[in-house]
Amino acid sequence: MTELQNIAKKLFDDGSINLLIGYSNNENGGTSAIFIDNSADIDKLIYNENCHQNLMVYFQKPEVKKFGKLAFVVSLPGLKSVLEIASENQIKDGDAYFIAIDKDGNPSLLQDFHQIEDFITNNQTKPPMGLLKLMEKINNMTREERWQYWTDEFSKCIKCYACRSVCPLCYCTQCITDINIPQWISTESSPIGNLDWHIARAMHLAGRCIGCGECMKACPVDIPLALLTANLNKSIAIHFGDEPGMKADYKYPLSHYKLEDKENFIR
Amino acid sequence: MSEFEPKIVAFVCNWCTYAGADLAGTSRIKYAQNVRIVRFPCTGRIDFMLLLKAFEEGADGIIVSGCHPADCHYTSGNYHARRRWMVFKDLLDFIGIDSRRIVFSWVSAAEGAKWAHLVNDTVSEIRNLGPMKEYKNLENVSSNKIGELIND
Amino acid sequence: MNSQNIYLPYKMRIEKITEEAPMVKTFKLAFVNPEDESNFEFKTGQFGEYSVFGAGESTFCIASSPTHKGYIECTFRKAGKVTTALYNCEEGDIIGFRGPYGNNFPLEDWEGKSVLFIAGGIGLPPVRSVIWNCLDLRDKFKDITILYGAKTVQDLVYKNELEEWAKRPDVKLITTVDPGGETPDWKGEVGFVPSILKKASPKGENAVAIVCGPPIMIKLTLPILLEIGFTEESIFTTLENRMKCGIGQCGHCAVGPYYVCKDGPVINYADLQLLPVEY
Amino acid sequence: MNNYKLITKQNLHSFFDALQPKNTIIAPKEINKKYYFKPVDKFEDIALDYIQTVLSAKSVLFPRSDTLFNYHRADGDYNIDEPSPIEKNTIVFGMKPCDASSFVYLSNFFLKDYQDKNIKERLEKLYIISLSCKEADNACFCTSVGSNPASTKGSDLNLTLIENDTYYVEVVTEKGQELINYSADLFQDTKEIDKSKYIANVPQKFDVEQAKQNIDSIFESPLWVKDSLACLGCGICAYACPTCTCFDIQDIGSQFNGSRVRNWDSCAFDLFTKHASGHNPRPVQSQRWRNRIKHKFEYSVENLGLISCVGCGRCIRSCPTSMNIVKTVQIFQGV
Repeated sequence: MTELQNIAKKLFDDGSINLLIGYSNNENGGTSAIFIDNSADIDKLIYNENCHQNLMVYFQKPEVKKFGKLAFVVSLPGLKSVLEIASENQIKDGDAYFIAIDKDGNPSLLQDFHQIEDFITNNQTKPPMGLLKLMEKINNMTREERWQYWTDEFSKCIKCYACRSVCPLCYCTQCITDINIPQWISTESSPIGNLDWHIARAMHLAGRCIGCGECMKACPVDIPLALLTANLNKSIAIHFGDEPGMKADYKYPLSHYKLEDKENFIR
Repeated sequence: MSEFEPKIVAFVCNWCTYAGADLAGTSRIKYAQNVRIVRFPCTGRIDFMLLLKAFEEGADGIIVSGCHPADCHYTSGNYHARRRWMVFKDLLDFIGIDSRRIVFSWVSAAEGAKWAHLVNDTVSEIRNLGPMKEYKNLENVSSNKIGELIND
Repeated sequence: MNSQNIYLPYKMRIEKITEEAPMVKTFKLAFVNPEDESNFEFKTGQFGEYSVFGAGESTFCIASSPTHKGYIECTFRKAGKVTTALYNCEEGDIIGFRGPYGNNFPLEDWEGKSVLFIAGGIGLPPVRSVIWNCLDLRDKFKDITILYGAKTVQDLVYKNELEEWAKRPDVKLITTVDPGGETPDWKGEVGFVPSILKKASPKGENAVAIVCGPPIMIKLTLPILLEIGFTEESIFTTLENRMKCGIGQCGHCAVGPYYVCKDGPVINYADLQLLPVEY
Repeated sequence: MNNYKLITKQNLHSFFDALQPKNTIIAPKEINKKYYFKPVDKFEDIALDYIQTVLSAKSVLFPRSDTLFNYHRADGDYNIDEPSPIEKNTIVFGMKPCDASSFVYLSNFFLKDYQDKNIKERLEKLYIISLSCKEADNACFCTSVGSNPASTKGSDLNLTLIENDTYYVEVVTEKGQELINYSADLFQDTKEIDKSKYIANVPQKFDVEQAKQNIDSIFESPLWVKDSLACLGCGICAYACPTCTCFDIQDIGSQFNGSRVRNWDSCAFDLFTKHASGHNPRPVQSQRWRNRIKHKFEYSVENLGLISCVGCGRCIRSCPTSMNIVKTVQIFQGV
């Protein structure tokens, strides 16, 4: 039995949890989420570098919530989303258990937000180089080139909303695209409808996105969606010095203000 | 061909800029007639989606204006708006929409002349930028031509 | 042969608007093109797709009777995007209509029987089409009883027609409002539809019942109908689900293999029990 | 009307060049190591050795957004005009046999009771050249749903790569013959050959008859919930699926002018069944997953006599949470 499985087994044996959400190997040679509701299935629980899905997305799923007390296997991005969700008052300290996987792949059980905060500080990783390079490339383009780049990318969008579904922070019970009085975002997949959707999604995640990159991985047509939120987070860091997913008492930068905020762009 | 006349939509707050624009009117200050004013309770209410809709509906430029800092009727709406615009402007830049097409300003109820200047300046700037062709080139209604049926 | 575009609507002019209850309006619609009118036929229980150009389509039943020619009526409550746009229409406006779709109430099978109509709230419009159809063929049926309930007196729709039916000697009309919904001069019953039904207990032998209303009303009414002698085959209702195409293709209204738009909306209780509970 | 021919890879290029000027050719194209159907005008752009495209070719019949008609307001009345029909024929070049067989389902579905005009017109002008599979992956399961990697069902022409860079061509329909006639001398007559040694081996993962029966009999079961816990309710599976036909009808535009448009929709969305009153007949994801599976293997059989799954495996490959229709069927097989 692996260390991870031991921790999980202990949680079941104590009766601390009713459902554990972790990773297992799937039929197609990849890994996927596994929902374990009794200790008999624990031997299927694994963790390796292929386990990328941000499992915190299940925290808000009604059918998962029904099980009762939950435990999640989470790596760094997952833990950041825990703190971000916590800062938005969607999860309270002690609502769930987190089996954190550190950068060397070792599991440890974290129970309160302080432990998670410390863990994140000690396990910081750099964002993937590919993403940074692409961001730099786009920022170095002329405005016309950038527009061309993004309209080309957005034109591929088929509006399957997988980017929204896999995001642990897209938990609104009614998304702006689902509102039709007025129809903010056109339902068809058209250049304007797609542009509206991606701008709205990015803005609604500005200063909240913890950068797990799941939206980009889920996108069937490979739109580099994470760039939009990453770039927004960059400007938020520059303007306000805030970074989401680091503290449970984080204040959403767009819901408060400072008197001395920059206003040189305002006439 | 006639000269390009920019269409400007102004999103203004009820308490300061709208009153300021009103003052410009009652003071008989002449300013460019390209602007359509939409009145909001507060700049804090002006959602970015509204700005996008204005572009979609054919605006070439947008003015967003409200109370000066510390003057907000609701104490802090303009401070919140200021932050949101800062971030939204950066996003537009990143996507390649010319953020010069959106002009942010504080115009108080006493600043009729400032309002007139703001509109005139904006109109001449947008006139120089030309029509918002980026949005106009995005054909909204899908076409049934085969070949375009495949999303590409 | 040139195939027709099945999504092209008939253009209809709003002839008359009646405000039935808060947020509820009835439109009387006439065909703009005379040839559309002469080609148009429908049966009671069928529905159509009503559309406001720019807002989209919405589904409701044809609330008038096929015996009343030259126009159709629809009654709707302002709820979503399209019904809000419809609600804001004025007399003389042009709207779209396509239909009729779906099956119908098997009126021929009911000849010689008594007919009991039970409706709750905005469930009366589909039933009203059948009521008028039966009243226009009054000789073919035995007793006709109408039991209609709404939350408050204000919420009762077709108030003029309720008065008209009340006056007719060949119709027994019972109206009821929920406790607390009555006004000082309310002369009808006070209570929920199922309990009023139990009190009235019309005979179930050689009779059919048509039930339409909110799901909870239907759920509680059905056992009472069975109790007073109706068989499962003699209880009819009309289903409602989100619909888009009306012709069994878009998939929204599917309840298992059954498409409410194509195989329904009229269904008897015996068949209803065979379907998964997804309506 | 099967007859059999051979064509070399070089001649296939010439054949493409003969077809290209007069037709719109849609073919798989590689973009960032994934494959998509795109309009192509050069033979070199076509990917001939791919396993599966991300999205199916159903959009040549049933596009993501399809204009039903346009309206314009004039003098208080509305003028309605229909989009002009396509002029050129469309050839889908090199789709896999599983995709080709999906067109049998699609044409049955859309032309059954009410004939859909847009789809009928496109179908009349559609030619399908399919390409037998040399390779398959874990997600492929065509053999489990009554097809195989060299099936000619739904195709007009089927190509199978045999020895020496030569393709074995089966002319399946009159339409296929029409295509051959563009440049008949490029082809060489031959006898029927056994394709089985030239095609991918796709192991059978379940018995479809058994699956139909099992899925048919189980509606209420905790397994539906357990099996669908990972499902997050996005629309990829339905959008990637070659046989998913659900759609939504919306008006795009203002009250003065615009279009009524048909968009893809997915039964996985919460909004799919939600009434304006707020009542939702399928309020939770497991019910939506159940509906998808039962529709594929039970409901469409009842309505059309065909299962609506061709075993292309796209839903499995593209699902962000690795939901697996094969696994679900297998679970119910074991009940």
